[in-house]
Amino acid sequence: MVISGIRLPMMTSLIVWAVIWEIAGHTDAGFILPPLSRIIWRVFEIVPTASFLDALLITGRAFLLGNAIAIGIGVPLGILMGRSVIADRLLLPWVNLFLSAPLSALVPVIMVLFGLGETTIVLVVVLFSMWIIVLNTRAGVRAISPSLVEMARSFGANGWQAFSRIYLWAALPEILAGIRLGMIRAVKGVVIGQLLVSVVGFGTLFEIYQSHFLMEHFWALLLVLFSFAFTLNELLAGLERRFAYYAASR
Amino acid sequence: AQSKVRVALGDVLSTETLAMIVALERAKEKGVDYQVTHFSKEDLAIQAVINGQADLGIGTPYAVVQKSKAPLRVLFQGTRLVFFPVADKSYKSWKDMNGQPITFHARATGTEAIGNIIAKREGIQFGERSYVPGSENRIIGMMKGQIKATIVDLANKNLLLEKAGDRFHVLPGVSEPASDETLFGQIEWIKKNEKQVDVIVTEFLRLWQEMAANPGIVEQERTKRKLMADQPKEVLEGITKFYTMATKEGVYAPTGGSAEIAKADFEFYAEAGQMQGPAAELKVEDFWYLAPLERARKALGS
Amino acid sequence: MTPNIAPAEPRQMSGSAPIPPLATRPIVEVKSVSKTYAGGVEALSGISLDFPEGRLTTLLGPSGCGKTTLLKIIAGLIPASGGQVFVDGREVKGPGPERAFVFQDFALMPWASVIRNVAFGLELRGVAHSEREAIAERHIARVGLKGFERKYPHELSGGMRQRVGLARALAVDAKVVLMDEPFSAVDEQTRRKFQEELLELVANEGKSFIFVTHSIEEAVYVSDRIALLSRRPSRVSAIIEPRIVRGGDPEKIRRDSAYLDVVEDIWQQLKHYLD
Amino acid sequence: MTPNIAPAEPRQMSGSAPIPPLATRPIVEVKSVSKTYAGGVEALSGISLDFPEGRLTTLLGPSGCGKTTLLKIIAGLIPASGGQVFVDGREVKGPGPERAFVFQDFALMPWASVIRNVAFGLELRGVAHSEREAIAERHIARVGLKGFERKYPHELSGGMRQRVGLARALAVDAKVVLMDEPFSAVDEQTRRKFQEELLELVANEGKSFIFVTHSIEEAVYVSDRIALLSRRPSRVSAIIEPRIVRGGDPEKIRRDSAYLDVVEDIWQQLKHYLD
Amino acid sequence: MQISDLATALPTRREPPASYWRDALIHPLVLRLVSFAAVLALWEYAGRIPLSPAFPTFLETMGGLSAIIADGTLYKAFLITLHPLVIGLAVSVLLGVALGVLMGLHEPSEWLIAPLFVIAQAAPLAALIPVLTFAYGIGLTAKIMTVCIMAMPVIVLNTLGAVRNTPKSLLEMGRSFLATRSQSIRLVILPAASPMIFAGLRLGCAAAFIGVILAELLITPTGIGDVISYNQSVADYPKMYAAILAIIVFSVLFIELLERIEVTLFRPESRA
Ligand SMILES: Nc1ncnc2c1ncn2[C@@H]1O[C@H](COP(=O)(O)OP(=O)(O)OP(=O)(O)O)[C@@H](O)[C@H]1O
Ligand SMILES: Nc1ncnc2c1ncn2[C@@H]1O[C@H](COP(=O)(O)OP(=O)(O)OP(=O)(O)O)[C@@H](O)[C@H]1O
Ligand SMILES: [Mg+2]
Ligand SMILES: [Mg+2]
Repeated sequence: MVISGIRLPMMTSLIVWAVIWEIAGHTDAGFILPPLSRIIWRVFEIVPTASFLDALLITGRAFLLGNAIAIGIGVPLGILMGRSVIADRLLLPWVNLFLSAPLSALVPVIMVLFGLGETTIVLVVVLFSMWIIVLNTRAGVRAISPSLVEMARSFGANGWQAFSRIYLWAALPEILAGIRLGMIRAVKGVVIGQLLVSVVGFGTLFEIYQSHFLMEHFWALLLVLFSFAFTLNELLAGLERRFAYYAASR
Repeated sequence: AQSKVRVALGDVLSTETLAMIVALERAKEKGVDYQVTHFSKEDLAIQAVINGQADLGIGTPYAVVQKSKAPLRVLFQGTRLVFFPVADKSYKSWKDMNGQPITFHARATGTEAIGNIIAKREGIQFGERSYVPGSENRIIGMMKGQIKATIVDLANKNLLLEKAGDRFHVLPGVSEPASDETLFGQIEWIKKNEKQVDVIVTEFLRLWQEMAANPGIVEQERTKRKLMADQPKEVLEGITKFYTMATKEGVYAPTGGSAEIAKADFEFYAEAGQMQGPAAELKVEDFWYLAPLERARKALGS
Repeated sequence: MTPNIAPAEPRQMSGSAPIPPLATRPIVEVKSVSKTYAGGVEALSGISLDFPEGRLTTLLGPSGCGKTTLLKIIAGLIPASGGQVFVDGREVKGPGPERAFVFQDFALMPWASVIRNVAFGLELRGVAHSEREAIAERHIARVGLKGFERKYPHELSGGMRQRVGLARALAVDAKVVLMDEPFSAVDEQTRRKFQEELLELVANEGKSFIFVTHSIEEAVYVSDRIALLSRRPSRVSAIIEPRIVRGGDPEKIRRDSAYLDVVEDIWQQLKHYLD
Repeated sequence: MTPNIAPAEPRQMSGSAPIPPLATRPIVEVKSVSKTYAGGVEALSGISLDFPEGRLTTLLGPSGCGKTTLLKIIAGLIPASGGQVFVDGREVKGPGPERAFVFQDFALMPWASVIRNVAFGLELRGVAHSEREAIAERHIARVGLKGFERKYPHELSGGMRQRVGLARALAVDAKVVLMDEPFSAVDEQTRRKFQEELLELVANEGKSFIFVTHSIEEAVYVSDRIALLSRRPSRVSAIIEPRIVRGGDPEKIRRDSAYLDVVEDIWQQLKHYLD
Repeated sequence: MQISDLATALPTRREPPASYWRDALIHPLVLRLVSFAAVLALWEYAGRIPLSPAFPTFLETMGGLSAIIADGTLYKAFLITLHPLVIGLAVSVLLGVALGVLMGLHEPSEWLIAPLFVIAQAAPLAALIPVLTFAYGIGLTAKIMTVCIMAMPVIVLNTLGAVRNTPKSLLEMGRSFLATRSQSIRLVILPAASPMIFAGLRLGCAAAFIGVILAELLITPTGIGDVISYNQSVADYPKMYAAILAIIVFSVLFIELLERIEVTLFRPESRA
């Protein structure tokens, strides 16, 4: 927005919201929504504690592992689906199904099958993030200009060369977007998983704060998680933008 | 080297479950190492033991044992169902509750069992039953006017009366509380690991007896072992207060269980509709394995 | 039907000095090639055509008549449904190092710099990094892009991009250069300049060019031989050899009445294809 | 620099029968218009130009010189940074019913049928449904699309889509039709056909046309007057009036040496803008 | 902010028919059947190994499904689940599209409001559910709110992006034919934006289903959530899986239906 000739960056309006929050926190709503200042104070209290760091470690590890698996499977699968009609028709219904299905309903199943603990969380991460990566990679591969592929072939490229020099690069913007969207979904998935399982990582903390009505702690934890998700999103989006220059010109 | 005993706990590490952890810690000092897995629900803890993912569990496996014929046996009565029916003051007595809606924790759980027994005793029928897990959620519901009557645990009963004592009161509950959380395991595993089981049961019994004399012991042990150390001081400050109250109300019974207690449990759960009766025909040895507890009593000289 | 001008007796532009006959040896021979696409579209039906060595031959025809199809069959990018193609006496089974393709939409890799794009054909052949960069640099300079080696395609104008595509095709030093409407995506002024440059290349490189366009003027202006294709399913409806005396003032040529005759002749033939 | 051909003394094609002078009354007057875009790009600097009524005037110039910008300023779609535009004597403050625009990319609404697209201008004016459909149908038939009324844009070829865009502009019966490179997205054969149709429209409709192209031949062939724009920031570098005798054989005209003279003359001037 | 790429998450609609000779063999319907049969067979096999005592076979699950259908449990559960879902979705759609359009057309409101949704889009909002329970208690309101917070961000941001991405030449076309502001919103911007708005709606719908299940598993077990958690607690796994399967299939069909509605109502050209 432009105010008297000065362009205000988009996110500056968050300051306004922070002020509103602070004021609301000092009213009756303060029981549920404590003032921001006190919540931020709590953030510094919570973060160094062992149980927070523990939760961070467990969650972070599961998150990284899960995403690595999702990317490792999702990208090749997406490329395969983008190139082979048969694979596409066999797999696409499932990818779409998992993409739009309420996966939260599946968390109890995974819990029952794989117990609680990291395996479950890793699986939840994979389940939430993989499908969008597959679908985006597939879209990226399909968007590749046929003449680029023909160009490589006309210079005698073999299958591997076409894959590593053309497909992977040409689909990179979509793949990156898929990874970003997948990671964001995974963050949500992990939180859903931990809320439902409530005893892994941040789930424990949520449960304790909730059962003791410690709203400031609760919000502090939320704030940390939200900022993490947002930062992650922005970082990945930044990476994406570095490749965006050619997304339009393929 | 002994492998760790895997314990499945149907709750997070919190004030209520602290005593059990302290007992396990003490057992560890006696050479029985353990590893706790927390579950969000008791059912899951039971399942983990059935599936062999855990050796010992903490929960109420009666219904599952009867239903699925899983070879689980109870070793120790950890807590008892000390719950308090709370209701809007417009319900003066249980008679007023006839046909009225009531809220329980979840289907086929302790709170509903209590409700069933009371209904039978008072000769009334509840109206619509709804379920809200977590006592804290139920008292929020009460304060928001969404729940008129429910059954909550000690801490939340106190909280409710403190915050809205003008609107709500406690109705008479059941006198002889049944087992809530018990220590149990697969009988095969128990028999194979008698020594470790003995140590653990002994430590549970020892702590429970000490608690009866001095509720502050839990907090002392916690400080010594730095358990829950980084939890908010608001939580920690409440520990001794909780145990003082809880032992007084009989949540943590110092006996640890017996055939009579088992029988009483059968009565209760059968009456509550969670076990198939008649209670008199249920055999204690199908549900309990009392040998370790008896040995523990002997060891502690009581 | 369209007046068929027999290939044996190609038309010549009148009034010019005697011109040596086109080199007789054909570098590319298309022998009754036909192509039916999967959907049942019959694009080519039994086309036979020779392309003289060292010259520029143009495929001209209405939109959708199968020019691109024929060019890709020659390139070995798609298989013919029938017939054979010989390049330099050997039958075409797939892409080969003696042919290079220049694409209508340039087909540059947007993530690679100009020099890497130009060196791509060599990279795929396993030529060492420093060597291929040296070759690429030479060809970049050749098409007038010196100084742009480290730029990326999106930083170049359409005309410059097509020069990169051309340099890439020249860098692999193929005998036959296949060009599919290479100038259709650049503006008219640039296009004219390209035409001059193309004529220069044909004169100096000793390569054979096969060129696709649907601009009649362009075809007449740059070609040594024009194959006029009929509507789909395509056959050769005429072979025309404009025989223009090069080297003069481009403007003069464009006003030469012989040049204009050929243009009009082709236009009359193509008119049939408009409804 | 480019030889400046003063607007006062427009060039004429020689050797033809005497042609009546262009209508003196200008329907559109552009008075020292300049435009600097927000980013600081100066697209136009003080352009003054008259557009004669009932004629077709072309804006011709190198790519990016500001032709579209000027056309949009005349259409009232973007404001000028300085100067004024008068249409029919009234100053332009925004779009008006006396002007209609034909877009290079057609700007058809993909969700609306041909007839609804054509009737859109009337729909916006609140003309009743049956009435506007009747008018639209007439114009659809006029551009040769009878029978396609209920089709959707994606079912049409590029040439047909542009006819829809043209019909839409004609349907609102504006005095001035503004066309931004309307034929650049269609193939050459169709383009030539369009040029003939355009000439017919100019002759019969009594409307004034402002036309943007960067094809020199096209400009010379269809225009009554050509304004040659210089490179950005744009000024008028010459005004040329080809004065072609219409109605003859198109092929003849394209070979007329006067026609070719004008083409070459413009070509020489534009050459400066190539590097 | 990345708005445009939200739409990439969409299933591609209407693939161009691939044209290979083996078309008959790989007819989409045939392949789809093959694909479903293969997965179900795999499920049946995994259930029979068994993978875990808690993992029923496909046939057992079907048995469970017919049982809960026969005794009316499923039907009642769906009615209960749909209640917050439908209300929440309706609120999200109306409010979300309105907010998105407002922000797309009015820059100051975008400046003020969009960042909230950008954050909400990235943040794991499910964690707010306990707070919602505090604020709204355990009733219907909390569940509706859950559905809203899950569904709204993607709807709002997609609508905003859609309005922003209206082709410039269409806008200019409207203006050149003297469209008033409201005409150009009604006749140009909204129709042009509708595919992407609907893309957002589909994503929002998927999120709403996640939200309502979560609400039923976390706030109070009612409807499908209750069938799932009750059968889990009494170890009746076939019924538990049947309920999960039912809600997943239902949500997928619901979203499919939404797409059909979109095509019939708003995209006449893709029917032609
Ligand atoms: N992969 C394909 N599958 C089916 N039909 C095809 C395919 N490629 C081209 N065609 C059809 O074959 C015919 C010839 O196509 P081609 O691209 O060779 O024409 P062209 O002469 O190059 O046209 P243009 O001048 O438009 O480039 C067209 O009718 C086209 O629709
Ligand atoms: N919205 C805008 N903001 C900033 N610069 C612009 C904008 N629109 C056009 N320009 C710049 O103004 C100059 C003139 O643009 P314009 O589109 O009028 O050129 P043109 O003569 O129509 O070119 P072309 O032949 O390529 O259509 C160009 O340099 C262009 O980059
Ligand atoms: Mg082609
Ligand atoms: Mg332009």
